[in-house]
Amino acid sequence: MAESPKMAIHIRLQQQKPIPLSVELECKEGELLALVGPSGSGKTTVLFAIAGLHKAEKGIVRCRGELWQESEKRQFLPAHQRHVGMVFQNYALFPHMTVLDNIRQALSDSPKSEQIIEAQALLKKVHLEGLENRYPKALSGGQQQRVAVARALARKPKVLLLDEPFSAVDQVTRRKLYRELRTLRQSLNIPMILVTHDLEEATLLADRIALLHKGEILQTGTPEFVASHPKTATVARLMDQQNLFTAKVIEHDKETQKTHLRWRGIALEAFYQPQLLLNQRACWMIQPSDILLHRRDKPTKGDQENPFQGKVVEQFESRGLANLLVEIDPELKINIAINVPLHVARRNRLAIGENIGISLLREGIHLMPYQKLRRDVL
Amino acid sequence: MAESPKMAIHIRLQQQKPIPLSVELECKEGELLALVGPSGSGKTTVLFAIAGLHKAEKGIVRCRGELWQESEKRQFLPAHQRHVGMVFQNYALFPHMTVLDNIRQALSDSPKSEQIIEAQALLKKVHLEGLENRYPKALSGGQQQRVAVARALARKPKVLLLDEPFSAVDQVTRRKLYRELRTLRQSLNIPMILVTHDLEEATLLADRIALLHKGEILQTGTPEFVASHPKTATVARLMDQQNLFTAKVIEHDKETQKTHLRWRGIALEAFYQPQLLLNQRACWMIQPSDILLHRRDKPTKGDQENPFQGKVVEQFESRGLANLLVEIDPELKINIAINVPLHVARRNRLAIGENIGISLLREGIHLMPYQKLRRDVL
Amino acid sequence: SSTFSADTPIIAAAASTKFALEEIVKAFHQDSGKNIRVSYASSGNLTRQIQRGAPFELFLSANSRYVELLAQQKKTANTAITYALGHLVLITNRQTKIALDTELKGISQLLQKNSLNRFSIANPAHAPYGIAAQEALKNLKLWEQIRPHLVLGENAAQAAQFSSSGAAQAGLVSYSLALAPALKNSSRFVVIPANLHRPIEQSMVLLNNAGDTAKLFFKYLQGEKAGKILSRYGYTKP
Amino acid sequence: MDWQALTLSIKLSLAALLFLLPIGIIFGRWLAYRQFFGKSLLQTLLTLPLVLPPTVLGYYMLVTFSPTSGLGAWLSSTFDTSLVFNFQGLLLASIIFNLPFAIQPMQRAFAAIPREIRDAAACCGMKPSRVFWKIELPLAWPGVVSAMVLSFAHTLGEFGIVLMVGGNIPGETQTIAISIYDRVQAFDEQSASIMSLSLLLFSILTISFTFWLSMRSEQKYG
Amino acid sequence: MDWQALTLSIKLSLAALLFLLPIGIIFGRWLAYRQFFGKSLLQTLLTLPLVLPPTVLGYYMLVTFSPTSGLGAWLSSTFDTSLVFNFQGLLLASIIFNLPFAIQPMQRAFAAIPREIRDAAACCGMKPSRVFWKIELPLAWPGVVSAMVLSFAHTLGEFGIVLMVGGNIPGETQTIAISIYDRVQAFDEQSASIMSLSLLLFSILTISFTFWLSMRSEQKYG
Ligand SMILES: Nc1ncnc2c1ncn2[C@@H]1O[C@H](COP(=O)(O)OP(=O)(O)OP(=O)(O)O)[C@@H](O)[C@H]1O
Ligand SMILES: Nc1ncnc2c1ncn2[C@@H]1O[C@H](COP(=O)(O)OP(=O)(O)OP(=O)(O)O)[C@@H](O)[C@H]1O
Ligand SMILES: [Mg+2]
Ligand SMILES: [Mg+2]
Repeated sequence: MAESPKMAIHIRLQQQKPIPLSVELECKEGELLALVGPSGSGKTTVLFAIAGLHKAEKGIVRCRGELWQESEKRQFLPAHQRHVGMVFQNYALFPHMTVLDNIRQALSDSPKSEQIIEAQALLKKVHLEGLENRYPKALSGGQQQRVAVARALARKPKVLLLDEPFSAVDQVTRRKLYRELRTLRQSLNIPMILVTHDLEEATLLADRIALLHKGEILQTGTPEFVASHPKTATVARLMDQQNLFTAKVIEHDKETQKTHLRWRGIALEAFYQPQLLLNQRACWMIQPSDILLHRRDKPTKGDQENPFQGKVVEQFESRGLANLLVEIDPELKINIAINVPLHVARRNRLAIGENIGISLLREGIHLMPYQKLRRDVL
Repeated sequence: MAESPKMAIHIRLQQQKPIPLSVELECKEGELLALVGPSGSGKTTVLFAIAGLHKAEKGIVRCRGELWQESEKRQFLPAHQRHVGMVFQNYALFPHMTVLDNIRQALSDSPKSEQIIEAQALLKKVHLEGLENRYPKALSGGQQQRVAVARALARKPKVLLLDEPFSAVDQVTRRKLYRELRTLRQSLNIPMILVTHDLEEATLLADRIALLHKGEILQTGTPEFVASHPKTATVARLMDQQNLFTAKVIEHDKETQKTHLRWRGIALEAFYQPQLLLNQRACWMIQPSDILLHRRDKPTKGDQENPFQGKVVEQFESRGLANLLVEIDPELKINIAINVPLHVARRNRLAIGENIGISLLREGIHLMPYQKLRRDVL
Repeated sequence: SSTFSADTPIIAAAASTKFALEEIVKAFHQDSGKNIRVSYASSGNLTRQIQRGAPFELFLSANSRYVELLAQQKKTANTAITYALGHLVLITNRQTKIALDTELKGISQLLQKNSLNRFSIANPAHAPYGIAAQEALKNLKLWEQIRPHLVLGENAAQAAQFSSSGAAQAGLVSYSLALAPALKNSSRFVVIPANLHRPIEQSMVLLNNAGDTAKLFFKYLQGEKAGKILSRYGYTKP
Repeated sequence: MDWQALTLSIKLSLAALLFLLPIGIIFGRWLAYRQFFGKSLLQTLLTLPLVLPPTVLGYYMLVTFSPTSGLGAWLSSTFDTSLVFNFQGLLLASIIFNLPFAIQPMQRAFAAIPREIRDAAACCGMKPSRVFWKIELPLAWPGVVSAMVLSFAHTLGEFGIVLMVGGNIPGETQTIAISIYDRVQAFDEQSASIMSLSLLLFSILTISFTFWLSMRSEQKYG
Repeated sequence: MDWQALTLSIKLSLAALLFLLPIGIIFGRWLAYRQFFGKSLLQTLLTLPLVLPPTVLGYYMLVTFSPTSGLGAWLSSTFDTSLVFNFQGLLLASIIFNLPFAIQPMQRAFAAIPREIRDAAACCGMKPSRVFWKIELPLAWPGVVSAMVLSFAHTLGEFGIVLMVGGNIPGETQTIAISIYDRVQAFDEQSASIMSLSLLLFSILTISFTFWLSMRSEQKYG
């Protein structure tokens, strides 16, 4: 991939020690890139390399035309000259300074008189008015984290690096912070890289996500696209897709725009995906939202697509949704996860043990190259 | 509230310093109580008081018949005699010990030979096999957090206190840990108190939640009940309810089991809630899942209940749901949040700017005593 | 201690007598087969230690005053004896260009020319050779002039270190020190006439717990052999 | 080379360490974790052994512990021991004048251990004694080593107080420092240099090995 | 009471602090953050001034800096100064024998600052010098104070090396420690006690005030 000059930040890292890393990332002005991946995949390490806190064996880091690192030229701009705003995973507040002074440290370019005003405006942004004169040890975890966010913003950065910046903040406050972040994006117009383990957060905030796994970027794209069209089953698993199975490709029918599968003896129809070889095994997945619940009273159009009968074996509610696990083959113990709005669940009197009909919408069945699936995938 | 002897753990705390606290909590054997509340509400402080790391001015802490604290009798059992398993919000691993030794410290009651086996079994439970001999500084944030969880479990505790134990763990691993926690609950049969800011996590894991705000418990109950039937508008707001408004109570009709409201000049029907005074103002809320989207092709039964026409002003997808903000009165800028499965949204071609019809289901309209609402409630 | 048998007495001796005494102790061992351990320190320190019950059996002081003090406090077993007299020398580093003479004329010339920088003596507040040096300087009418130039050693040895190292241009120290091999090579000196100061009496006295060996050594020190050794180290007979 | 004196010095230094280690750790830890009125004053009192010239301190010790004093007489009649002119006396003196170097760095080392780490240890069910051995002491160890090295070196080199309290008795209380001092006073510069060099060499070997060990364990997890 | 000597001692102690503070901080910080081959050895070398008896160390300094030595002659011809028998000499001696107490605790104090705090400071755009002044130094301050107190007390009390290098010249190089020593030697125990008590009192006042100040600022955020 040749680096395009329009990219506000471009990173290429290669190393073997202390952990293997092979990463290439780009982020445009005003773009928010979410770096997601399992715990220990190297997200923090990548951010550190961008900020200049970690020096990768081989690497190029370019930001808005400046060369921050180029290992071949032995160039390495130290962290304090890089103009990054960084929120550390463990906050890293200065323990001997009040909240206000913590923030003012990042404002040292402004004249003294403005520092306090700016710092207080930032504190307001992260909803911490009134805590100006507290020391970090007298703050709760979430309050500390928000001070860290305010401090990173105070830097007036050329790139904003956020390492799980909202992990300790409660949901209501978090929603407010999301809104602040969105406003900020428009006013700042800088590249932002957000590390998060919350795929919903990524979907909500990011233009693109990059999925990191064992030090390698597996896929980048819009959150919705990566979730619905993972390149591989590994990506699907890491994107927390629960309905992930293997099947055999039987036929590609160009006319009807369908690909036919055989899945544990059952015929399945997917949308036309001719890139997969005939008579070979493949992995396939479907998002719970692409599964239709048959209404008991009146069948709808979608009900004909890949219909299954099954029994609800698990059910829990969250956020107005009923999450169901439907056992469609008691012998093979094949379970499919679906979710429906609570009022629908109520109206259909869904409960554990009930028999229901579902349809796997053709458009939702996404095929991927074959790989062995771990047993523990739900 | 008289403490019942069946309760495995019973806590009553009263203090003014360093922060005001007025808390009464109970938790049964095998019960998982989620302590939720905004950042800085005192959740960690309450856990510390239970663990014996914080001594409240006045307080009683009883656990399985043992008196751990009774301030009037000047009784205070030190932390190491309390048999609590505690996951600290910032992990608090022993930096000079390997992962294995960190866990073994909590296993010191077992004979040496068994310690390693047990510790390794625990590491497997938290999906950290192979990291036995690492020192904490060579672990990522999420890995450290899982070591902390394993260490807390190793204690064979009489009560498990988890302070945001999964906040740094990615979603896929987290889901696995949820499953482990559920298995554990059955095998351990001890009271567990989980601090979390993730209401979904609380819903998923907890039997009951207790909502803490500024050091006071506002409401306890099952997660679903507290979310759908908050006692006050404050509780509703803290439970992240977005559709929260005020209206005037016009009529209680026992016969039809309806309560009639006037909301900004519009008539609303709610289910019968006669405890609210007639002709007085009240707060009301509705969960997004209790709002029906009118289908363009064929109207359904619910469509007659509190129908509104509006325009989609915001839309984002997450987890197979389309989250919409519908402006039903452009002049008053009244927005209502709803969410529908993605496939429904697609089929109805929902998009920003589209006009749609919605119905607020009568059963979902929950009334609460009047209080002034903050402007920033969405 | 393994190297010394139980009847090895410890005697206390002024540090300035170390050169001579080491040889006398060796000779005593050859003649009598008996061992002696010596604790060297300044006479004043030793006096204080004896006052506080130090296990010394014999005390060789560089000054008769301390011995008298101990006698008054009934710490002594017999009457003190002056076994030798010490002498002062004017000493300077070989590289320092100073005329040495018994009347310190060279020094006073330097004083007049204002080119004397530092002159070292032992501290006259407590060190015996310091007291003698002060008397000599007073008798030579140099005291007031030289005072601003004095550097004071804790004892005569330190005063000698000051001048022999060249840090001070010259100094008045004990004759016995000046005879030490190391000093002979690096320094020049002249002996100051004994009439310029009160005699520097090397006194000794047996202490209350003195045993046979100590008593024998007390006698030995007054003998001819010891006298010869003492005179070789710059002491004269009283 | 005065091997006897060197052996004695090493013996003395090690013996002093043996006492200073627990004293420093106990006091240091106590000062680190307890807040009380007059704490600054107490800390100050513990630095005072440095303020007086060693010989003078030694003199006052001599006055206090000599058999002619009340305390000394009581000691000698009760325990049949004396704290002057023997090894015990030297040891006591060495302990006293090293207190400031032992306690202060250890106090700082214990104070640097985060509160939450100790809390976590308590929640693991570790008794205070176990917390001390397994958590606090290992984490404070670099500071403890630093304090011990300073004390060790200082004991090797100190001679004023040792001379006064010990009485410079060959084989009993004559340390290598006194021996070197004596040689220098006697203008026996060759012996003095040989002894000084041997002492320095010995110190370099032992101390740098100690530092190296402590650094290695620190790097593993620091 | 020998006011002149006391004033001189205080002047000397403060002057020594003035030099030891930057030296200790620079070296201590450097040793704390840099890893290199031979670090243990270097640390050891820095403790060696403790190992030799002060008088002997003083003697070697005297020999090195006396005008008849090469270095001394060069100093006197080039800078028209000498480092024996004057205040500069005392100062140099005090600095040398205090190095171990100054550097080691400061090194430990700097080493105790978590890496991430310094990283965060760099990400705030603070230049290394600013990080030092605003972050590292304030966080290391309790350790620095501890080191300074030890050095201060030690300078007040030291007399062996000071006597040797300074030559006990009243008003110029006669410190209070030497003055007390002389009084004791002269059997003038009353004066010695009065001076000792004054010195102790002075030390208690200044040192405990220092500790109190440092403790107060620590409690605010510790
Ligand atoms: N010094 C080290 N030696 C060996 N491995 C290390 C070292 N430091 C970190 N690691 C490993 O490097 C990997 C990446 O760490 P990193 O902190 O970048 O992960 P992360 O993606 O941020 O994870 P998390 O989401 O849990 O914070 C982890 O598996 C960790 O165990
Ligand atoms: N020493 C102190 N002095 C004053 N206030 C303090 C002190 N320690 C904590 N607080 C305050 O006490 C409140 C409760 O803190 P606590 O850590 O219990 O909150 P929490 O509910 O756990 O929050 P979070 O979810 O952010 O972790 C916070 O508002 C905090 O600012
Ligand atoms: Mg991380
Ligand atoms: Mg908390």
